Amino acid sequence: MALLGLYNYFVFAVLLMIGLYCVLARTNIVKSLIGLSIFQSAVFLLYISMDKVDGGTAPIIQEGVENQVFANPLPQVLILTAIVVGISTTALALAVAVRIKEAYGTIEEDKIQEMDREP
Amino acid sequence: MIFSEADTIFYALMIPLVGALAIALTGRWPNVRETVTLTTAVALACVVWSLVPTLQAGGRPELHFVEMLPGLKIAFKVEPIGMLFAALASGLWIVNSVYSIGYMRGNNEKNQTRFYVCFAIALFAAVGVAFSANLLTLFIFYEVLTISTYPLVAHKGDEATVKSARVYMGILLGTSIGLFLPAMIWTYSLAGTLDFTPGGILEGKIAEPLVGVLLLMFAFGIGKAALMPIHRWLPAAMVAPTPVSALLHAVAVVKAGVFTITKVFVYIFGIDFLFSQPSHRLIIWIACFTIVVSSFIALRQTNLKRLLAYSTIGQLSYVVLAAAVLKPLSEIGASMHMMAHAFGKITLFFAAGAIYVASKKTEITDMRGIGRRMPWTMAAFSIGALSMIGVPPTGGFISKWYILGGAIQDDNYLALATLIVSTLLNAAYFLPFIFAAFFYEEDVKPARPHGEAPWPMVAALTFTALLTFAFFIFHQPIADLEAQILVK
Amino acid sequence: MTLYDQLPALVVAVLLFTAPIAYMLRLHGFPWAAATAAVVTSFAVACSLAATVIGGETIIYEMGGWPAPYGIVLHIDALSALMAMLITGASSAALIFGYKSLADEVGEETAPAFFAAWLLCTAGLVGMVITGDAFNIFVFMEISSLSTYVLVSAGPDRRALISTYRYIVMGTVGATFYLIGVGFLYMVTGTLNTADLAARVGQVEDIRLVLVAAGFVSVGLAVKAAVFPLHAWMPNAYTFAPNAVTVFIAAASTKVSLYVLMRVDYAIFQNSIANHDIQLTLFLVPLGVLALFVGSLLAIYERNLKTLLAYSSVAQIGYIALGMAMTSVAGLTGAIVHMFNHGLIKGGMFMAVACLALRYRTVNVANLAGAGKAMPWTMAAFVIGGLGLIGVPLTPGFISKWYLVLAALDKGWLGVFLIVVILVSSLLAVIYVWKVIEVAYFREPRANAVPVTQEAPLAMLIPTWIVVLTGVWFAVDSSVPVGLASSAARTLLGVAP
Amino acid sequence: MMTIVFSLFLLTMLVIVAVAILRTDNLFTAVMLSGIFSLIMAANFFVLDAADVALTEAVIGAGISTVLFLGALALTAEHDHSPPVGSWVPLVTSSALGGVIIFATLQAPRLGDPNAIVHKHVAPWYLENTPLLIDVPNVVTAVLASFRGYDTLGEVFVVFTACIGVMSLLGRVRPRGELIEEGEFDKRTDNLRHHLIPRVVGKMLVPFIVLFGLYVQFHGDFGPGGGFQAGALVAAGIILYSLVEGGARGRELVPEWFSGMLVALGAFTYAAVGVACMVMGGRFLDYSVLSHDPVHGQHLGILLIEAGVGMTVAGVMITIFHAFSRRGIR
Repeated sequence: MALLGLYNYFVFAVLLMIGLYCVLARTNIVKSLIGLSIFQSAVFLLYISMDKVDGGTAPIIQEGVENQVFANPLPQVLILTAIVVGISTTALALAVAVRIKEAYGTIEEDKIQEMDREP
Repeated sequence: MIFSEADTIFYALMIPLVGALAIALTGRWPNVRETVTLTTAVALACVVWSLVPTLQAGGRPELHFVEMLPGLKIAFKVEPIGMLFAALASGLWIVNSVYSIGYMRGNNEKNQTRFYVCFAIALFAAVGVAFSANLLTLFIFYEVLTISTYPLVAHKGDEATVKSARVYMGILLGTSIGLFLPAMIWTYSLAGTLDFTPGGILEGKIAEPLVGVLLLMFAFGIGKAALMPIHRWLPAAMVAPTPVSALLHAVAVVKAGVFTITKVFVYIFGIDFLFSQPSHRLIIWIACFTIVVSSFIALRQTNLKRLLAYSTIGQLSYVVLAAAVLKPLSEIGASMHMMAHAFGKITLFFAAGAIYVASKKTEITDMRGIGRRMPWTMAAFSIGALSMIGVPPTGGFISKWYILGGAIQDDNYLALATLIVSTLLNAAYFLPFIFAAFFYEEDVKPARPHGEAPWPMVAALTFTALLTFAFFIFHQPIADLEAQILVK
Repeated sequence: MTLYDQLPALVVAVLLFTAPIAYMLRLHGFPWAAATAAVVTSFAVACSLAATVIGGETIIYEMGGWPAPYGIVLHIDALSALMAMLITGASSAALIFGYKSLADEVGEETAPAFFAAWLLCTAGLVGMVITGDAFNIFVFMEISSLSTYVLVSAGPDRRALISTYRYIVMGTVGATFYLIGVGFLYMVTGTLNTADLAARVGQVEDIRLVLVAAGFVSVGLAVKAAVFPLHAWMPNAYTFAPNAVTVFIAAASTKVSLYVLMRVDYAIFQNSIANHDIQLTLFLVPLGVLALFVGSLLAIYERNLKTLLAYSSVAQIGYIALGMAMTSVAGLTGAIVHMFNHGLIKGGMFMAVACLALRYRTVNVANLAGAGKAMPWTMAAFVIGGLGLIGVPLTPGFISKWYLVLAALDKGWLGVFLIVVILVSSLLAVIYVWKVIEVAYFREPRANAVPVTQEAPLAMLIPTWIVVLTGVWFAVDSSVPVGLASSAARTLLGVAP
Repeated sequence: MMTIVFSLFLLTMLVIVAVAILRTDNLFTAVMLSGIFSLIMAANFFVLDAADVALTEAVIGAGISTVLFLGALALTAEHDHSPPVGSWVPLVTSSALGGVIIFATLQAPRLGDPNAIVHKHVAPWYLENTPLLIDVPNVVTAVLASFRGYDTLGEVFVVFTACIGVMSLLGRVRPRGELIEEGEFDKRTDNLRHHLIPRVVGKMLVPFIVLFGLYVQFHGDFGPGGGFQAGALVAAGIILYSLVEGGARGRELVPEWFSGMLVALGAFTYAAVGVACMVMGGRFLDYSVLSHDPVHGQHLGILLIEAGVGMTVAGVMITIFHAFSRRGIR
């Protein structure tokens, strides 16, 4: 039963592994970027699984409701910022991928490496 | 005095710099540029020589500049050995300028402006080294000297000169950053200061085995003193035009190395403290080894300038040996030998240059009978050679006399034996050449029939030859000046 | 609240405030002017901040008026002031210098976006340096990284794109590692303020999480700082970015991550993890030594001048890592002073390279032959920079080498080994600097090479020489950088100033 | 107890989808799966009582990011041709990473454990003081906008940088070859003009999405919502309209220059509010000086910066989408 409480962190670790593996192993640029976004969203899971309190609800204080246990607002604020950072990096990376496709005609890193090595 | 001593030091440093700038600006008009060089040389000599009376009276003029690191200033303080070196360098710069004008015009070398600018900066560095009050200032000017002489060594610019200039730069920069810098910082961390103080700053601050290590780091770190394993840069520097070899590699650059070693022994370690440490014998062995081996190599040399280079390596180690014997007489002998060797070696290099300009010959073997064609040059050459050997009428005899005296005071038989053997070897590689030059028929015809070299060169080398005699006669005031370093 | 108390916020606010303006107003030449004005004002503010903290005090500025652990707080001490000065100074010098070379490389069309990105990059770096909140460092790290990606991708050559892509991937992985580290720290202490973290990390009993957090933060920042094994992105990014951009990022951006690594390791972990300094030494010394040798060797065999200088930067970062690894006041002072000096030296050298590139249209060392005669002033600036890399006196490099060797002296046998490493790598630096000098001064230009007779434009030469001469000035009178660095080192190590 | 069961199920689903993404070669399916991944992640956040984050993750992760990936796919390749057997290095590094984390988190506090340090130190202060100092029901918005307003300022400028980056990379001028004319591109991509049902339903939905976006914008203080979510929702609405009606009509609805200006204006408002606080004597971003009563000042400040954030995020998402969709290839 004790280990169940840590299940979130194990999933966080597994997602990180999958994300990093996808970034490092796959040579296709778009595929790596998807892996990168998985890698980043795993971190969101780490932060948000910290804020859960047993019997707590979303931290919105209604009048009249006394001694209500709330979840911890701080990780949520941090993750709101991190999500938008994630999407910004992905958008920029995709724009670079499009330009690479136009410049090199392919988005496979190993082919690009060969094309650069010739001159 | 017209202006205080501190200002004199400042002017002594500023004159070569301003001269270098003026030379750079007047590059396009050779005659104007030559006059600027000469006036700078003369001005520098006057300013430097004006300090001699205050020194003899026991004064130590000082000039403090900016504080570079906490507790370490760029500061200047003139003391006897520094005075001697600066006077030597600035005095001979005049003669050398006259000579190089003749040489450059005679050989019509290209980019002469760069040559004179770098020369002026090299002299600025030499004066800086001479007058520095602490090891840090000395290290700064030591590096400026290395870097400013690089373009001079690589003057021709063809593949061979660039390769040997690379050797020159590699060894000098390598040893100074690789060994001299850590030794200096180690001394600073031990003694808390780097100022040259009579009696040394390392008294009792360093245990026995480490003294040897620090001593060796200094000895081999100061690459310009050309102790045996670190000597290859000197023959490599012979690719430079002869005026460069004459002044820099006979007087300014090499003397800076030996001068630094003497100052480190006298003012950093302190004569008595170092004498009590057994590891100072290491330096004596290294010096003796260098003297003997370089003389043997010189025997086999056929190229005249390389022969003079190896003879310089030997003579430098004389000074190091004298400094390492750590007896009062040998300390004075060290300074005296610096002067004697300077006059003698500059004459020899001037003669070699004159022979090259006149007959385009560089190898000794095809210089038989050249005495008949160039009597003045060969006469000066013989006087220089005699001074190297140490025959009485020339200055060499005086300095060897002091060094022998020091060695006897310390009854250091190794030093005595080396001095005697090397004197014989010197004679062995100089006299046959002089004899052949005067009394043998000319077997190798020169490119075109030639008489003496252009007159400014002949005038310069006869003047320096006379200087060796003058040193023999008027050596006493210099000896008294140097004796001041012994009194605590 | 006089203007004087508002300075800490102003140094970033000015930059952030002008970025959208520079993007919106698309008049000819306006973006560059707005960017330069903003960066120069920010530099002035940074200098006045440095003046107040040189004595050793620290300025605390509560953002939004909320007290320390609850709101975000700006924490400016000698180290952050020195870094802020370096960043804004390098940025203004690069901008003023880069007017002509940027006009040459960045078209009129993308100028507003480019200069807005430049402002944001400076703001991001300065924001990272002065903030006192761990998560805030991540946010500003993202701002600076994203804008650096934009600046690097603006390079004319198509390889700029692929190097930007690799830079994005490694940069994001590094930033996410840092985020994971901060997450674990938050999980264990419950706070994000660096000062509060430092106080509370000591009382944590399950030490495992703190160790792993330190590991993640250090590795993440090492990637961003291009410390040796994780530096793969840097040489290409420096080479293919526009020249003025390389001047800026070479002088400032990697140093900021080293600054954060230093602050995190010393302020937070030093007194909380048991033998932290031994772990730090074991982590940084091998990396530093490898960085020195591999960096210098790669630089020796490199044909492209900008990549050569990039590999030399990898080596110089190795010096800073060694300085940090010594965990002594002198060692840290040496590391901080070298961060400042290396910024000056590399900034000047890359400016000279930009001048060469403008005239020779190429930065391949082989066809720069004869540059010594064609462009004497530029090559002279490059040579002085090169001497700085070697550590010849009268150049900034000498001062940092002095402190590093002095610090290594009282480290026993490890110290002797470090001294040997430092000095041998300076000799390697002699080789690759002399390789360029020999080509430039002693080799005749090839027949088919484009004949260059014109010196670089004055507008580019003057800033180059200003940077070089400031370097020489700080080499001769090093009281300002060394004063700031030693008081910073003492505050970091908690030794009484 | 129920949360543990729900999160167990959702988390395992998450891992399965991630593995599926990793293994598939067709990039189109990978993008779709990543959309599903984000949706499950949003559901997970909701189970963990993070309503705001769930909404953001759903809109941005599932909505915008999938659209961007599809836009990029249209301009690059369909298939991932990376060699199947990669070297062992990635495997070793990622498993080492995973091992280190699992090793460390064994000591981490259990899920939902009330006396974890995280709930003891800074968080309770926020929960107690928000009603007193800022008097806004949604504590997350209060912390986001005011207590840690400087973070969110940085955040807005990150988004602004992304927009600048995309504009400078995919700016108006395409270096090689001219942009194919508007009409031709739309004809070729056959923008659902002939699919009546999705067009009619889509056009009906757009106004409600935008309305809901505005509701979320202004309701942010009282319930889950705020600038980010609102901006993304409005952008999603506009993007839906462009998908349904074709890029040209979408650009007529929200022209390029307008969305560009929106971005710069939003970022500028945020920074201007901060500077205004300084001018009026407070610290940077200290809203209490904005009006006579500190609490009103906070309300005004939060309202303004949320508007700024909303404008920026909406502008950025629309600009980036247009940049991708307009970059037609021959």
